Amino acid sequence: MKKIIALLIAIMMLATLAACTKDEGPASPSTSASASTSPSASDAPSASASTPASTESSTQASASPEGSAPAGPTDPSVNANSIGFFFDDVDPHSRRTYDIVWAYMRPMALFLNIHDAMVELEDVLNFKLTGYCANSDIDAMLQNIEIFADQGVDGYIIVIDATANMRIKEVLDETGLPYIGILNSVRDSNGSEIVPLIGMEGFTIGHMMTQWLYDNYKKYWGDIDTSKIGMLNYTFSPNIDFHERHLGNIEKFNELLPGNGDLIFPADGVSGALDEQTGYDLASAIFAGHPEVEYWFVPSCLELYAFAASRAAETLNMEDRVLITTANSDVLSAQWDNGYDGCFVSCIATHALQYAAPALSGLVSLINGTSTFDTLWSTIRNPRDLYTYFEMDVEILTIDTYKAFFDRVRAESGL
Amino acid sequence: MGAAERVKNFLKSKTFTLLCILVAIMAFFWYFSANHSFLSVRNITSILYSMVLFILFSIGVSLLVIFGEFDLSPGYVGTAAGATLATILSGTGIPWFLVMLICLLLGIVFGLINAVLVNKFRVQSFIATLAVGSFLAKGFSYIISGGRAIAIDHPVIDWLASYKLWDVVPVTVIISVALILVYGIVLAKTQFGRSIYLCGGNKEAARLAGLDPKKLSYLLFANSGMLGAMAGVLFASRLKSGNLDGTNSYSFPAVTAVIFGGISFGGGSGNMVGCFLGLLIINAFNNGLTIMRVSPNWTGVASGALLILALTLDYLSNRRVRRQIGGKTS
Amino acid sequence: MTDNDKSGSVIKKITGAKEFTLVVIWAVLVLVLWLLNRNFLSPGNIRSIFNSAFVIGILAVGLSCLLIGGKIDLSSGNTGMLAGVLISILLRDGVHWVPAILITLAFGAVTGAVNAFFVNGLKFAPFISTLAVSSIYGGVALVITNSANIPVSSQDHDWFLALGTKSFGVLPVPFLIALVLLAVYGGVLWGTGFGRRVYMTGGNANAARLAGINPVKITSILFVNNSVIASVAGILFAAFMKMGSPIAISGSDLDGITAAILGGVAFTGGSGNMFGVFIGLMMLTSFQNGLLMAGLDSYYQVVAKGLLLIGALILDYYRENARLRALKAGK
Amino acid sequence: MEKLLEFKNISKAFPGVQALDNVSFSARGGAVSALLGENGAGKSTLLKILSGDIQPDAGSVCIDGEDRRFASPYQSIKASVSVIYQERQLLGAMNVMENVFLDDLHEKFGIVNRSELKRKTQEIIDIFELPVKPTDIVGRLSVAHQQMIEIMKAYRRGSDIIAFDEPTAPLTDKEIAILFKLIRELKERGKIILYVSHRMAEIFQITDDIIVLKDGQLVTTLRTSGTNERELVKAMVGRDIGDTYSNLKRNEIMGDVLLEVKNLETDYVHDVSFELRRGEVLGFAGLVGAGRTEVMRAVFGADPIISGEIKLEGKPVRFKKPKDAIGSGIALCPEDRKDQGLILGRSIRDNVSIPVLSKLKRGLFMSYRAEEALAAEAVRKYSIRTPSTDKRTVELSGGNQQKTILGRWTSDKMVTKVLILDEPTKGIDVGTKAEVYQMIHDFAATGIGVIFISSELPEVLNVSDNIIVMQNGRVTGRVSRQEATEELVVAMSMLE
Repeated sequence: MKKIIALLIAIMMLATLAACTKDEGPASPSTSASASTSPSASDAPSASASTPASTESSTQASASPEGSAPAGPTDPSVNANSIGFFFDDVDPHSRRTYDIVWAYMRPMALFLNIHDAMVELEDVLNFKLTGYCANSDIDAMLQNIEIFADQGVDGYIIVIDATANMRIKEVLDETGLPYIGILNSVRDSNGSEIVPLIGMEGFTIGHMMTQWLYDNYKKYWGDIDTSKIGMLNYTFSPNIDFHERHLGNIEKFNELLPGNGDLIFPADGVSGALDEQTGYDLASAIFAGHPEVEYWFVPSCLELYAFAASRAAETLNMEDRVLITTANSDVLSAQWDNGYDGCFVSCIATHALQYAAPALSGLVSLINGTSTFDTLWSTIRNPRDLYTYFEMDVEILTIDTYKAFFDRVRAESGL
Repeated sequence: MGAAERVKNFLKSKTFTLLCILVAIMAFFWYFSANHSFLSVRNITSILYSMVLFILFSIGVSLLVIFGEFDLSPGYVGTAAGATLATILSGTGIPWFLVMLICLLLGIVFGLINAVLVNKFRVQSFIATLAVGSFLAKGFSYIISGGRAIAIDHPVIDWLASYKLWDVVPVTVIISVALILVYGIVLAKTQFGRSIYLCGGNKEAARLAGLDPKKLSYLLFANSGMLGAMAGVLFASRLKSGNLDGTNSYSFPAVTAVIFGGISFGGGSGNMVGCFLGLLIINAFNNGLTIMRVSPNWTGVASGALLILALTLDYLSNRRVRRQIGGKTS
Repeated sequence: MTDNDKSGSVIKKITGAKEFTLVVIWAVLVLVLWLLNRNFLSPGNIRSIFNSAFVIGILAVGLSCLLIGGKIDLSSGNTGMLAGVLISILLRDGVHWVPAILITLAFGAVTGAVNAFFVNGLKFAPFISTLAVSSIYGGVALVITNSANIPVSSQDHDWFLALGTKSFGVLPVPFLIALVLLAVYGGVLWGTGFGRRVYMTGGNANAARLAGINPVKITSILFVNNSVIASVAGILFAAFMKMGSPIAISGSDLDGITAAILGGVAFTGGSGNMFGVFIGLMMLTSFQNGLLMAGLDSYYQVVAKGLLLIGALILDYYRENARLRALKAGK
Repeated sequence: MEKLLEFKNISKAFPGVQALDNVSFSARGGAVSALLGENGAGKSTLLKILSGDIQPDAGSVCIDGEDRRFASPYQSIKASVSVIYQERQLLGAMNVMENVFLDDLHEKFGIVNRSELKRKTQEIIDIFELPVKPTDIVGRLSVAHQQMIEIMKAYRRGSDIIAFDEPTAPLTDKEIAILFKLIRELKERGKIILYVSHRMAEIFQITDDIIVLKDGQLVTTLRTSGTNERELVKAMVGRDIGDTYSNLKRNEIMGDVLLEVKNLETDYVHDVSFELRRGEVLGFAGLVGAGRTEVMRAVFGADPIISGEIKLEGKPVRFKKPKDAIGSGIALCPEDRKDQGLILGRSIRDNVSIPVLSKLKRGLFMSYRAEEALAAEAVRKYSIRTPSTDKRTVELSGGNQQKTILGRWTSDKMVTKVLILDEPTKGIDVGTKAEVYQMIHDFAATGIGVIFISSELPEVLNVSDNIIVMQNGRVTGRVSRQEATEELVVAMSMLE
């Protein structure tokens, strides 16, 4: 009897394996010859919950960009040589469908949202997207970059992990295919950006977060003795990108509140993991451990830690003495939609489309040869950089400004 | 034994079933992959290339499982060795081969800590190696590198990582395949290998018959640590940096390969050929998933399913043995 | 026995007990950490220690029963995580919180049954087959949530969220539930026939068979029980964090095992009790919290936690060794 | 109504040996029946059948005339039968009352009634007069107290049939007196009591009738009052020595002293001294648990030595581990073949070649041909019944397993000076036993010193040149083959 059950298990295993090859997930229908059966039961419920903001408020795709924001790189479509972009009246469907790979290191909400945003743009720019996650195994990523090249993909949009960026760039160059970096900058020894990249400089994020807290604390706390303001400064030191935000916070904090140097408390998640439990343990221990700090700035480098810190403040009923902000708006926007209005007051808004739209348009123009690494976005290039670091124009959102921002970005992306 | 008898044995043997699975997977992915590129030369080499690190981990773990013990620490030890390589190479002027030696010694030290916990303090090898790996080795890699991934740029290290013989077959593939061949032969043919099987079967009987299980245990744990460190060094030299996630996640697939290779948990059975085939199956499968553009969320489910399949095969082949010994091994 | 003899023996009974040494070690630890930072024992910090402890504590309850029965389950972390994700999805799709909890607990029971079948039915090695289940659940969670967190809205689920966020003075509700589970299971293991049979199964399997106990039945129940309790941990964490997340508490089962071993649960089965596990839990969480508060460099915290677990394992060896030496001396 | 236990035509065979051959006897209630016989006479097999551990090949067990077949120990317990084995089945981590009331914890709605349990256990403790409390952890008690707790378990069940297997071995005199008082009390209550023991004094002190077994067959049933020690020993051992030993070609040439052991002291044995000459067969007689195995394990380096001196060929030696002893030419065939002798999962070839692996190499690798030759030679020499040397030892009979081990220690590549055989003929058919005896003397003839441990008296007396008798870890007598009589040796091994 057990023998039968064992065979059943083996068959069931093969069935799941076959199922997961059939189920392409968010990627477009597989080019395989076999007719793809109905998506397996495990297909995620249709409405991907990650960006409710974008689905609810999708206004009609406005052709002309309202120039509400001041001219300059804030509006992704207003760009001197945005060749091959939505508005250069070249019909993308006149050419073959490009095969583009979106590769990233860890299954994080931001990367998945970028994936969904790109899928929405698939028919706008006529390309097929494949998502690849290396599950923090860089060696596997190097392998698969080559494998995809062999498979005849046309280009990569890739998060180049900071810990091995030189090697990854080398492998990308070997494939000879065009690629655009997201989030992590790749700089040579004298600090010049050597990969066309869309993202936010770690240090600028740090400066921006702490500056915002400094400019807005009066709205929440009124006129208080600034010598009592301390800072809980999260980091996950093995990740250079998070760590640069942590250092940026410290630089700006010392600049704005020179006397409070000894009220800065680092909270390194390396002793735990990139999850809420570690965030909570760090925050609750440091909040409870240092009552001498009456008011807390918490410019968090990671949104999960930021939300955990807000829970810690709630449980220690210190909400009225803590102000939290972070980079990326996925967690907070979702919580705002669900009625959250605590001391986690603001976040640097990054709608996935702000990454997806310029990255795709840039890559498409690179693939069809209308632009090269050198000419792409040359007008907004920092003189010391080899290629353009497309510094995303970001805003800090609060509970009452975030909806409007998301609608505007969707409109500009031609959706 | 006549040739017919030998063939009949081969058909019933575990290796044959593994070959069938391998062929099934190859055919499945060949058929479904775009323009049948699954079996292209480049793809085969990239499968072998991705196996290099797993081979090193699996050799160490297989010897221990045949010996009747277990090791979950090699992945973490690899990361520690990579971080040490990066730190020492960039900081001090120590020549590269000495640095390599230090990293391998580091692996041996972690292996010996495992051995002391298992032999002297009777700690079960699974929990001991998990504690040494996921805490001590991980903590060590952070401390030695100060939490930063230090870059490596050293001509010899680069050559080791990227040099391709007749610019098709990477030198690391040759090293790893050579290693698994050597260990396979040592295991199957030499006195050292035979005593691993014997102790795996019954340690007390082996001790009373003139073998020395205690010494062997220290040796095998140290060997597993050394191979883990070697893999870590290779990993770091490939990435040209002492990455701190490193090979932490490599212990799991190595265990799956060991079980696939027919190395059963009671100790005393299984061989390197099975282990190599197991690795081939896992890596071909993962490679196939990538080529089929399967969404990344499914890799976790797939690797877990593969391990269950391996355990089921192990169960089916063990049922026959277990009935004979009167349920002794259960 | 005369009176003073009686009181003398009671004191001797307490001091002789294994748990007494645990309490002393814990007290010393708390004292040292208090000296490092006076606010260690402030009410706020105590509540935050409890909030950091309830997930590990609940997981440790299920895991200790299994360890005492002679088995192990490495899938409880991811089972809990998936339970948290499941309940958040159910709530988001409008299911009332009581049936949602019941469905999630049923999911836990099914997981336990699958584990029991693999270990008892097909004779897989427990830690490997549960490791496989854990990896599968990790993948499934990513597929279901597409790696995004699923918030639980506070407008229409305030009852459910109260479960995670309310607290009575210094005792948060989730930790209270952990204490209740520790007490209930402590009572079951100590006082009921089933509990004693769990010890017998773990301690000496053929002596148990002689007493007509069916080890397969007992361990299967323990596996189902462990996965259900893991789901409770997941549900409470989702309530506490007001969202389900595909990476939450997946590493907490190793901490649960560490707490159990610190509390004197033998890895070889057959000994240990829930009071010891409670002390082990408090030791582990106050150790982590105290080190954080004292500002120890986080890299050394990773090593410190490792030394704590290895120290507990070595302590377990000497405790077991002392028992055997006493036995031999008595010959 | 008087209880009656009948064994009718019970037969049971194990691979290679007929443990019980058509044994029939009955035991009535209100009486203590002793089961007497040498080791291997079939006493423990009978008890295992009564307890349901094993099932008989033929015949049946009848209680009060009703034929009962026990598929498992639990069923026999439920049929009010309690068998107390020598190896105790206790739960070390749990306390006394839980061990005594193992399968009946007085649960009300699942809750254990601890006060009730404590009260009842205390009652039994008082009857047994044990200085122990119901809540003491059993693991921390002395072996004597643990044995009493094992007996308390049977007493508490109030089983109608209680069988004791060598119960007094670990007990002190005070505890033995208490035990006998209890047995008499059980007798008055009409229980059937089976009592297995080697201690003549006890048999005459407590039992009513005696059933004597030999080689799996019933010899006679006697009334205790109607017989005496001498008659019993004769019945027990007196058998036609017949030709088993007469045509044994003995080795007569004795060399110089090969192995000398002076005042050996270990955890289990005290002040043991003996000498072994080249070509001598030195027998070790005594009861199970007399410490003979422990002496040899100490000499062999398997167990640590507290003090004492060992000389091999005149040179003092101290072996830290068996590997060193084997290197110096000492070989040990352990008593427990399955757990300590063979690696069951491996083939005959693998098991034979273990100690001499280094000598079977061609260059770096093991030479298959050399191993095959060695194993084939052992199979031929000891006529092991097997289709090929590749057969796994788990599939061999008891006799063939023993021959495989002998083959290992006396293979051509082994340089054996001292060969220690621990119960080599245990569980082997009579035919093969004769072969083993001849082999022993063939080894001796080659100049090897053989130490021959056996609990079967006729074997030791007739095969050995000299005999050393041990009891409770001490040497209680030395006698040469000529002077030795079974009565003398039995006396030395049993009586204080």
